[in-house]
Amino acid sequence: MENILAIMLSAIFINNLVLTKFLGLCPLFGVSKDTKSAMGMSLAVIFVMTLASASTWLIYTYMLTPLNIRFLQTISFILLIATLVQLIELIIRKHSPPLYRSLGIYLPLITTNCAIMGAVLLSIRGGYSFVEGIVFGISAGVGFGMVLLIMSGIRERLELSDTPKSLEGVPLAFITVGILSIIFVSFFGRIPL
Amino acid sequence: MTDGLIIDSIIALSALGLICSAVLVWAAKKFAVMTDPRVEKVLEVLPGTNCGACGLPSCYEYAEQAVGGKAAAGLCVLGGEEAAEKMGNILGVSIGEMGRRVALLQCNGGIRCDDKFQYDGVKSCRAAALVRGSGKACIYGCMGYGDCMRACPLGAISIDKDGLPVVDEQVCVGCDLCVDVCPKGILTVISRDKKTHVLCSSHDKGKYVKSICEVGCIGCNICIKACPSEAITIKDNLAVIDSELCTDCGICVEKCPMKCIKSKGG
Amino acid sequence: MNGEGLRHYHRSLIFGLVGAIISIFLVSYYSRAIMVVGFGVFLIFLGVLSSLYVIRQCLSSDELRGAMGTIARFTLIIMVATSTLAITHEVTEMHIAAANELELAFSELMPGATRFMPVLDRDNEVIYYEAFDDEGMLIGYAFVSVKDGYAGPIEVAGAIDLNYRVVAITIMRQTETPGLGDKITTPQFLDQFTNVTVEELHLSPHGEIDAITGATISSQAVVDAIREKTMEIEAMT
Amino acid sequence: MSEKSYAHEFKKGVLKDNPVLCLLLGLCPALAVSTSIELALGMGAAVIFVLTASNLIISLLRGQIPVTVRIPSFIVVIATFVTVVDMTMLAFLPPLHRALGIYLPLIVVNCIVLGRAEVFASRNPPAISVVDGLGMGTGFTLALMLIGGIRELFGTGEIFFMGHTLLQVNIEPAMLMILPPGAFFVIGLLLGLINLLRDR
Repeated sequence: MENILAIMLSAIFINNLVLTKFLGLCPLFGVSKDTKSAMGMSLAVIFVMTLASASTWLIYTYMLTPLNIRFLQTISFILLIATLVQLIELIIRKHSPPLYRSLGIYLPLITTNCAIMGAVLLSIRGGYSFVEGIVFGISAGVGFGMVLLIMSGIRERLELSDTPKSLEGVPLAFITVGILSIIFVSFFGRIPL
Repeated sequence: MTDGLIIDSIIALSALGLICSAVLVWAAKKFAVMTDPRVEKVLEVLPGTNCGACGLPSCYEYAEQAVGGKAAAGLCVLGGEEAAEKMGNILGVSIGEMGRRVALLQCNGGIRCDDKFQYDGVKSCRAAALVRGSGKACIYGCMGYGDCMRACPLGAISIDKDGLPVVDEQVCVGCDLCVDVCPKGILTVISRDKKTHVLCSSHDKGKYVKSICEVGCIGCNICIKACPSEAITIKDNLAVIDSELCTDCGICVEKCPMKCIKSKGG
Repeated sequence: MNGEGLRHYHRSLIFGLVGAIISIFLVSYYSRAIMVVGFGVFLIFLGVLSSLYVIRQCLSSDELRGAMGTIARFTLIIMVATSTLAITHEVTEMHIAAANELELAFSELMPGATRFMPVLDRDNEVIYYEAFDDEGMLIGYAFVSVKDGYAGPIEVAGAIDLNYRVVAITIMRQTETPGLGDKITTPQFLDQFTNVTVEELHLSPHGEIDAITGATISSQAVVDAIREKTMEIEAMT
Repeated sequence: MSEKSYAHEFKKGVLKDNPVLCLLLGLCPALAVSTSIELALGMGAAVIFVLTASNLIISLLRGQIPVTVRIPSFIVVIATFVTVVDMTMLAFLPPLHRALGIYLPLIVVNCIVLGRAEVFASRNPPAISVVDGLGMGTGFTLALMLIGGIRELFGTGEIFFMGHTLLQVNIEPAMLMILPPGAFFVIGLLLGLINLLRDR
């Protein structure tokens, strides 16, 4: 049990996917203009990451390892994730347009999202069991969502403050994320500052 | 050569590919949703990487908003000009030469409007509007802090020396992003072929307007009497030109004592 | 079937067959068993037809053509992709195997260690490995060291514990003269090194290790390889 | 497609819409791997190979790729080349492979590769697509090496390239530069600088 807790804590805080592993930056800067879209995005990421880590674990243990064709790991994982995302998007678009309005439009964004593939690879390389893999997926998604929400909150305030002309917009966002990652890395990790 | 390994890998992955494509084809058929055909066509042109650079979370969303007229055609960074051109043709809004719609500022005050108090809060229209305005005596007029300038994705708006936003008609595609941003609501998108406009939105009494602004509309009715096609009416102390009736003859422009009715060149 | 559907159907079928033949050729070049490969590919096409039958209900006939075309082409792209990958795997496998052979050797030297983490120098070359047991505790260091023996370089793999005593060593590669120099691979010679400290790592009479008669150069090479590496590790940790 | 000159395509990739610095795409590997010039070059070379090869194949196949499975088939092509690079690097350059770690397979989800495949390769003849891939790849590599150089110089006080020291600066090395926060600061300030130059 305590192993699960350790995984959860480390995935959300200590080696948070976005701040220490640089995964999922494109959507972070693309979508974090306002908190509403950031919320939609993080929910979608958590949902897909859990499904992805579960299905890739199954494929890895029951198809790749017995046939020991582990070198096909990258191609099969990304194929699975792309199909999964497209399938979920179609289902949500058909069955609940309101949910699709708020959540679904971010789903296609997730196929090219490094965070999903990164989390899956990390959990496979970490040698997690099925349950640990899913917990890692959820907590990595929550970690990503948390950073996204913090960022969107900050960026909304940044809009109002007057910033140097050339640093407007994304460069300033980078610097804020830099400060954020100092907090995360040094507060939880042990950064020899 | 462990040929067994090669066969296994081919069969395994082909099976996976088979299942994935079969599921997707089946799902595409089963969950088909009727959408505006133009959205599909626009989606064809867009890169489909949903990178979010246009500020919208996904290409599908951007295509929908562009077709619905809520988003400008040229916003796709990754697609560059070719995507913008093609989108323009599909949506009938052309980017390069004159589009059918362009933005217009209905205020000509700027430095010609006196200040009532000194405001040194955040230099943004949205923030100033929260307080009470930018210290200008006229509460309807433009504060000139350039929210519209920042909101315009194509950089068509710039603030001139009089502290008023100027719309560059060559660049503007009438996407009305600036209209949503302006807290005073004095930016409107009108069709390009209408020339004569009242550059004021103040509903104050004429006497007050005269005392605070050199170019405000004082509701003196001279233009109404002068207009041959009765296109002008006074609504709540402000002259309003009815674009259907107006023939751009320009008589009201000369007659207006305050010079706040302007006819655009070109 | 109407004209257009028919042509579409034929086009995707021909495209499918041509692609299948290419991948069979690619694969059979590497594996003699044509029959097995033929059977494998036939199996896949059977799969294509059966899954289409499942979709049959909700698709009208010409959509079926489209669907079959799509699935055939997609599976074909995957088949060609996998065959190229499988072949590159074969080509690169020999080199990769060399890397994990080392891993196996270390685990024999230090049965207690389950994980070996490489310590890299500035440009990512391995200096030595830190050995961890299954609880993740550091229990010693393992290394590979090469010294020139009598007839060529001798590659020695060794493991030392935390206070730099030799746990065990083994010879990975050597080209010493058979019957003479290659005696360094015999247990009699190798077992002398077990729990010998750095100071005693010399040929007798100065140290604990008795050289093999007539192969002093090879024995000296092995002893030097172990001693220098251990001192290097001692300096670094 | 008007016959664009190849030089124009190449220059566009490197300067006008340099993927990392202007289009802000492919940031994940750019920050993670740019701790030194050598590493940045390794990553850049891999990306150039994958980008050019997949652009070529995708533009060759652009007629045949079915619409419903468009993105998955692009991804399969890209993943094949990434795995080829992964395997060859593991076999012949193990230290570089060990240093790149999980960011090598992550080239598959790199926004540039899939982006260029979608926007360019699937709509243009092969020759132009290859040049575009090369241009984008070189742009990516140069940007990465620039960031890597800055981070290495400040992080360790010297630039160490292929075994010998190119530049020695006797400042007290700021460990922060090598760690993740440094990467964000360097890119942020670099983008600011570019905006400044572009406005001038």
